[in-house]
Amino acid sequence: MGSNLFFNYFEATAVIVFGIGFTILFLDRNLIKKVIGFNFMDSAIFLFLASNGYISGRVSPIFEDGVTAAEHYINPVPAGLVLTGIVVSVSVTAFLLALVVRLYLRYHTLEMDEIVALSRKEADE
Amino acid sequence: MNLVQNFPFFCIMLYLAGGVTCCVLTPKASRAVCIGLNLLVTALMAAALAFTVRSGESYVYLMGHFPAPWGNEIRIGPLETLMGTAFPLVMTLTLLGGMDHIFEDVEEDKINLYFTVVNLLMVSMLALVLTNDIFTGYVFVEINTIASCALVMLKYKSGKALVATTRYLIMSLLGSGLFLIGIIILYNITGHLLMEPMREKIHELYLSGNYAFPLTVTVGLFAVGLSLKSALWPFSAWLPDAHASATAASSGILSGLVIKSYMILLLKIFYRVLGMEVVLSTGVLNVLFVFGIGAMLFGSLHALQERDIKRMLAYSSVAQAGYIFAGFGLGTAEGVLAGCIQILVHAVTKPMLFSAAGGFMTVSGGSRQFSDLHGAGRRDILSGIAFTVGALSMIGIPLFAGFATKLVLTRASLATAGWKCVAALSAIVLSTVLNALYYIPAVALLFDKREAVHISGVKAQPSAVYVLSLTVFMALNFFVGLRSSLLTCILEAGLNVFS
Amino acid sequence: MMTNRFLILVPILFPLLCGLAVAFAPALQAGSRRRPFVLFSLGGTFLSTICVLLLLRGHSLHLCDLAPSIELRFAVDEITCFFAGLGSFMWLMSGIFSMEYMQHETNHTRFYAFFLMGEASMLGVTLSANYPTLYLCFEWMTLLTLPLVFHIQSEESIQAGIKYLLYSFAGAFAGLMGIPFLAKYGTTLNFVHGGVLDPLLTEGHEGLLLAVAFAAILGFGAKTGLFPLHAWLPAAHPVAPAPASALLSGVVTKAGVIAILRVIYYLFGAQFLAGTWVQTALLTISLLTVFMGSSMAFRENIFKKRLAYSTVSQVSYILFGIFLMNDTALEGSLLHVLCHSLAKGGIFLCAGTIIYKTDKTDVRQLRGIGKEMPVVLWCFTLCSLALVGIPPMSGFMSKWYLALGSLENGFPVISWLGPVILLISAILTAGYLLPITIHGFFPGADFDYSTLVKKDPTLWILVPLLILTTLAAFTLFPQPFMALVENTTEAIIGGMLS
Amino acid sequence: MKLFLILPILLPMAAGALSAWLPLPSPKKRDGFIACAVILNSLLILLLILLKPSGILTLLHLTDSIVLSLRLDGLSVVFLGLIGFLWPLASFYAFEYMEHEENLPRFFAFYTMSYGITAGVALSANLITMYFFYELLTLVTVPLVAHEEDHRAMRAARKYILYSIGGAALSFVGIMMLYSRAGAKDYIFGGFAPVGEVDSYLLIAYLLTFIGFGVKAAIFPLHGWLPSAGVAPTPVTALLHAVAVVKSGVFASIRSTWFAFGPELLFGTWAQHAALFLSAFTILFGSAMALREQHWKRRLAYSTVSNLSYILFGSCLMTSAGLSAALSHMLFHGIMKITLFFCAGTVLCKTGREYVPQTEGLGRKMPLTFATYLIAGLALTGTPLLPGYISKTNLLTAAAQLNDPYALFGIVSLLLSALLTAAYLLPMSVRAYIVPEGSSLSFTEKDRDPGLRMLIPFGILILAMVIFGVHSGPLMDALSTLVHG
Repeated sequence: MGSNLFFNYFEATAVIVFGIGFTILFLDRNLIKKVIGFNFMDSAIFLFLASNGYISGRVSPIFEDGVTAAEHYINPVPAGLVLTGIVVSVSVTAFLLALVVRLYLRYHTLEMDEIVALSRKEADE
Repeated sequence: MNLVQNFPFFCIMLYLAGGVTCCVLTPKASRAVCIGLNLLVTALMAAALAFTVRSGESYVYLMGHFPAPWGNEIRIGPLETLMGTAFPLVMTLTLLGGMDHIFEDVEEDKINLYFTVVNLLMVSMLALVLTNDIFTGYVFVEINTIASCALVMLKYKSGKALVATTRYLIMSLLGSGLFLIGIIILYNITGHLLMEPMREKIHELYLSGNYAFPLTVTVGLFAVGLSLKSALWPFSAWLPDAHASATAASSGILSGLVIKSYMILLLKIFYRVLGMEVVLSTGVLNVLFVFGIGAMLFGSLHALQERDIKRMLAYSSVAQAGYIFAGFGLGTAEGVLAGCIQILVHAVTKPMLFSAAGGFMTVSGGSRQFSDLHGAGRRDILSGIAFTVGALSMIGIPLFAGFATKLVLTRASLATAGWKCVAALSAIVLSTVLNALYYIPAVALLFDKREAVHISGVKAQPSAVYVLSLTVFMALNFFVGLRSSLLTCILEAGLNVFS
Repeated sequence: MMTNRFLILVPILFPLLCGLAVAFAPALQAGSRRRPFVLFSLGGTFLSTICVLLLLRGHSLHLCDLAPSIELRFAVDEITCFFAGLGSFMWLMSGIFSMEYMQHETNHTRFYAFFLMGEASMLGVTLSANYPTLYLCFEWMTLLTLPLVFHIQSEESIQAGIKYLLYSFAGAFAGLMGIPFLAKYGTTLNFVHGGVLDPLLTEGHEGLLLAVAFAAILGFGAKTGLFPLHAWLPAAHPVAPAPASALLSGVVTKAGVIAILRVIYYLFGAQFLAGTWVQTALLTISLLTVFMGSSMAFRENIFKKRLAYSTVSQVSYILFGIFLMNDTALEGSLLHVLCHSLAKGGIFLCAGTIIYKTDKTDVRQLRGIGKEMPVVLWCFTLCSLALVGIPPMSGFMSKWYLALGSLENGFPVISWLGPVILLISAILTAGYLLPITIHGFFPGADFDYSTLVKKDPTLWILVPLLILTTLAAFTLFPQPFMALVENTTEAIIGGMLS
Repeated sequence: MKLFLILPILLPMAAGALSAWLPLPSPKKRDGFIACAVILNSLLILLLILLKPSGILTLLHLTDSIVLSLRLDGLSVVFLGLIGFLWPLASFYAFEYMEHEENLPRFFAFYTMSYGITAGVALSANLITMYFFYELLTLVTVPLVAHEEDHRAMRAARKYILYSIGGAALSFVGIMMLYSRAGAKDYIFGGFAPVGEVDSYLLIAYLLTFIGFGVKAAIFPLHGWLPSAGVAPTPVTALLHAVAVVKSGVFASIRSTWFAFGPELLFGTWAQHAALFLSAFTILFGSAMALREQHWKRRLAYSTVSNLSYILFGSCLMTSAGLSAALSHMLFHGIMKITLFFCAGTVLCKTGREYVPQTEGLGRKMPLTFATYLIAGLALTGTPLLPGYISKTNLLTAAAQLNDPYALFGIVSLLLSALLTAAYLLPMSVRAYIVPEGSSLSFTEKDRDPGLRMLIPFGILILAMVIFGVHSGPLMDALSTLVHG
């Protein structure tokens, strides 16, 4: 089980970083930390994805000196996927930060528990 | 390749175009565009449905003529087109039902953004139902998340909506994160993103036995990720706040349609990508089944204690989601059929209940507490009747839509032997009683003579649109209740050719 | 021939219609017109019963079907002759007595209406020829005699009435237990000489049928004050007005006896029950009741309660004879039926007169009553002698036959224990009846005769008393009665246990 | 011809709905409208019974095999006849009784609609249709139970919902279990379940349906709702809880025993023993509780609990004699119990007296009412010449046929319960008429006999009782022919 950890260390680091990001997003009470956690998670996934496409001994898929044979370059598809992934995670982070700003303007705190308590008190009046 | 076959593709493109144009139009114009678009898509998808039902098999539709594995595909079968027709139809009716509330709750200059978000939501839902490529599925899952969070947030000056949206967004992101890493691991193993080739690869791996552990992990990731997004019971903490604090139309859309699209995606992954025998071997279905039964009971128990009508309906959505997952969890074809029928039944009933609740709020001074809603059914008689019809269908009284699910789910659970059958039957009996215990007193309270003192005498003047939407909803409800045999055979045909 | 078969119904319908007339006809509300009408109807019933018994003996009438399996059937057979005549005669006597007695009572209409209808139901019991009809008349007898019990409308009498109702219903429902099982294991529900059980069907089910027979007999025993269901009798009889309590003790208890006779000899059959645990159990219970009744009476000081307890023990004499199931014992018990009806009727009427005239209900207050009402107390004494069993009076003859029957039977213990208990209870009877006479006639030295006032009652009371007392001594000229008793016994049990 | 079958269902439903929304000027007009609708429907039912149209009228295909359809066969004639005969009487009674109550349009609307739905239960041709009408009956009768809308009524209504919906859900599961094994067939006399070897799957299904329908027939553990539903106005308790609702529970149970599962499958099995024991125990339990209960209407409600189990016991004997006895008791009990409830209701509505001790001496002031009560009490106790005796003897004879220990227990409990019935009905009548001399009883001038509109139903009911008591031959023959299909 542990033996093949040594040569696919990309995937291993990716999963570990994913775990860290996931727990921060899930458990941390501070909103900004949650956003940071989310970005941890996404970047880990993109690392995992990008490392999928790498074939050792080949160059990045940018045409150089007219060589068009596919064997010369690494597999470009995962890289394409990473691009879409990054687009998605950037837009979500923007949305999340917008929400955090609106909450801060209203409740002047970033702690999720306080915000929930304040909103409930506000609803009672 | 006659013309009808590319209608689904047209619909997706139409919605995208609609979404873009709406954000520059005036509120009235964007409303007209959105409603018109939805009706048009319903018609197109109905034509596609007629075609696929007549031909009886599902065809693959290449987008941009790039062959696999580069190009992108969508796959259209009877089940997908049926869902495709139902979703826009219900969307139109919910929007019409909640139109007055939209124009009240959302700020003046933001209304056209509301309709933009609605169009984006429809794009993502249609894509999720139709897509044959798993990564495209992920992209549209994300679009769906953002759009639905925006729907909840667009409530004028309501702190609670903001908090609910944040919590909803965070939980959804967790779900989609798990879903994404699941896709990546699968891509890592099989090297494909289109569903059919992945299927052969996984089948070989399953037979050869290697990569067994990663396969189980991926199945677990998909199941947890998507059930988290579709508010299955242990992960449903975010649903009541989100659905209750949104405007009437949004909560109808959210609980009626949005959580359903994720379930269909999960079903597609189980059927088309992993294949049923792999899923059964990992035993994840039993976990889903237990969570489904838990949802049916605890959802209703929470609803029993609620004193706020919209939160009660939200908890009832959690319970009804439990029916669907219990259906899927049975593991047999008939169980999945029961789940699909419940998807349609709940899509038809819950938005009607939320619009009626909206109607009650207008005649009760905007309050959602039951103590103020005494006699609201009397003051706004149409919503009263609609609410009663919805409540009876939720309980599962014959002639109403809910009975169809109860019938098929009981038959499905009887087919499975052992503890699953006993658990399912007792859960059905218990949840029927629990539903009756909180819906019928609610109806009785709504028709109660003694009204709260400061509200009595306010007679409702519902707008023509509202009356139209509720009547069509009720007619749809009775149609599903009476002609459920028609729906069942379409869904059966769809499921046969689904994988 | 068709018409006279319907004549069987006359003894039932005639008093019923008269009772309804008394209750509803406006003309009869006035006392002056009601008394002759009642006398006329009682006399008419007695005569019609005697004619029917003589003319239509052996005929039967299938009146109608309440339901496919339940039919109403009436017939005149040996038991009807014996009991119907006695019953209607006793009803006539106490009717005459009540003319005078009812002066100091109120709402006479209700009393006489139910008085007459009660007689109709009693005659119905005697005339019934199958199990459902017997049950019908039995149940309606309870309902129609109930108003007689709580006539004086005191709280105690109402409770006694309700107790009487519930005990009788309990007994009747236990009796009803027999119908379904006989419908299954018997050939028919009609009374057939020697029993209706079909030997083939009852092959493996003796235990069940014995239990059912035992329950039925105990059920019908409720009316006769047999041990388990006897508690209502000492409560109900004293509160009733004298004519009613005379009938309740004298005749209504005999209806219970008729039912038990039918169940044993005409439904389950004597051979089926003889020698089984049912017979031993019933014998022990009847002996227990005999002894318990007379000991309770011995201790009781209220005059009518004492007489009620005495009824409980005397009727169990009769049941003891029936349960022995041989001809001499049966002859003895039928004799005792005659003796007890007449004597106990007479005693209750005397007691009624004493209470009517002097309002003294406690036995100890009756010192010197003999001086005030000599004739009444003489009748009381003679009837008591009959009950105790002193030779010239009828009691002796019946107890003699009972003792003989018991010894003949050869049961291990009961055959000798029976006569011993009968003897002890006879002594106890003397113990609670004769002191009244002694204190009545010899009040003792310190009694001041000056306060004495002659209180002799009018003829209305004296005539029935005298008739009953003379009849109670029928063993002086036994021939007609003994002939009647012998051929009744022969008809019931003849050729069965020989 | 078959089309007529739908009429007795639609007519009262339409009439009920219309009467609530039609702007009828005066209550008198509305009473007239309801009265003629109900009488018309009863005549229609009479016509249907006489013509006996054969054939099945399918209303709707729920799924390919499950169909909602109507049919008139022997058993439905009995039940239809009962409700057809009693509903007009109850409606007349309700007109007088409900005079001083409020929101009457709603009351009479639901009251008449339940007439149609009960006819639906009677006419249904298979288990699912009956289940459908069965659920609707619960929904229509909930507003009647909660009529007074005070705290007590609402609690009783909630209890009623809980029990009925729970019971219906249980029986639904049972039905589906049967359908999964025997296919969704219509009723056939003798049942359509595959007989073969005794398999416990079908027996469990039968027990589920028996307990499910038993809830409405107030079987022992699930009878709680019936006494507490006594808070409803008397026409409701009289008609629904003495005749329509509970009888539909019993009717459904007979249907499922005799026309779906079939006696051959169930005879001698542990399912039959369980059913016999449950019903026999309820017979005893109901009467015992009735004896203990001091509130008049709750006492009658407990008596209904016990008498319903007479019918269930008869039908569970699984012999044709047992079934005809059960049907005869169903009819006779309907008539007897509705009279008792009417008397209780009249006293309550006229004098406001609810408790049994308060009725002492009232017989003098309301002679006719209490005379009717006495006769109905005697009938229920089973005194001969009245119908109670006939059905009780039939039940006993049928039970004696099978030498089965549970049947024996049933016989003993039947007799004991008869005694208890005497104990809780007859002393009341005695104490109503006979009052001890010195007791001080206060009577207002209101305590007097009710108006003619109540006395006519009394008269008709007593007449029916006496006729059935004395001459029930033809009826019993008709029942036994019905029993054989």
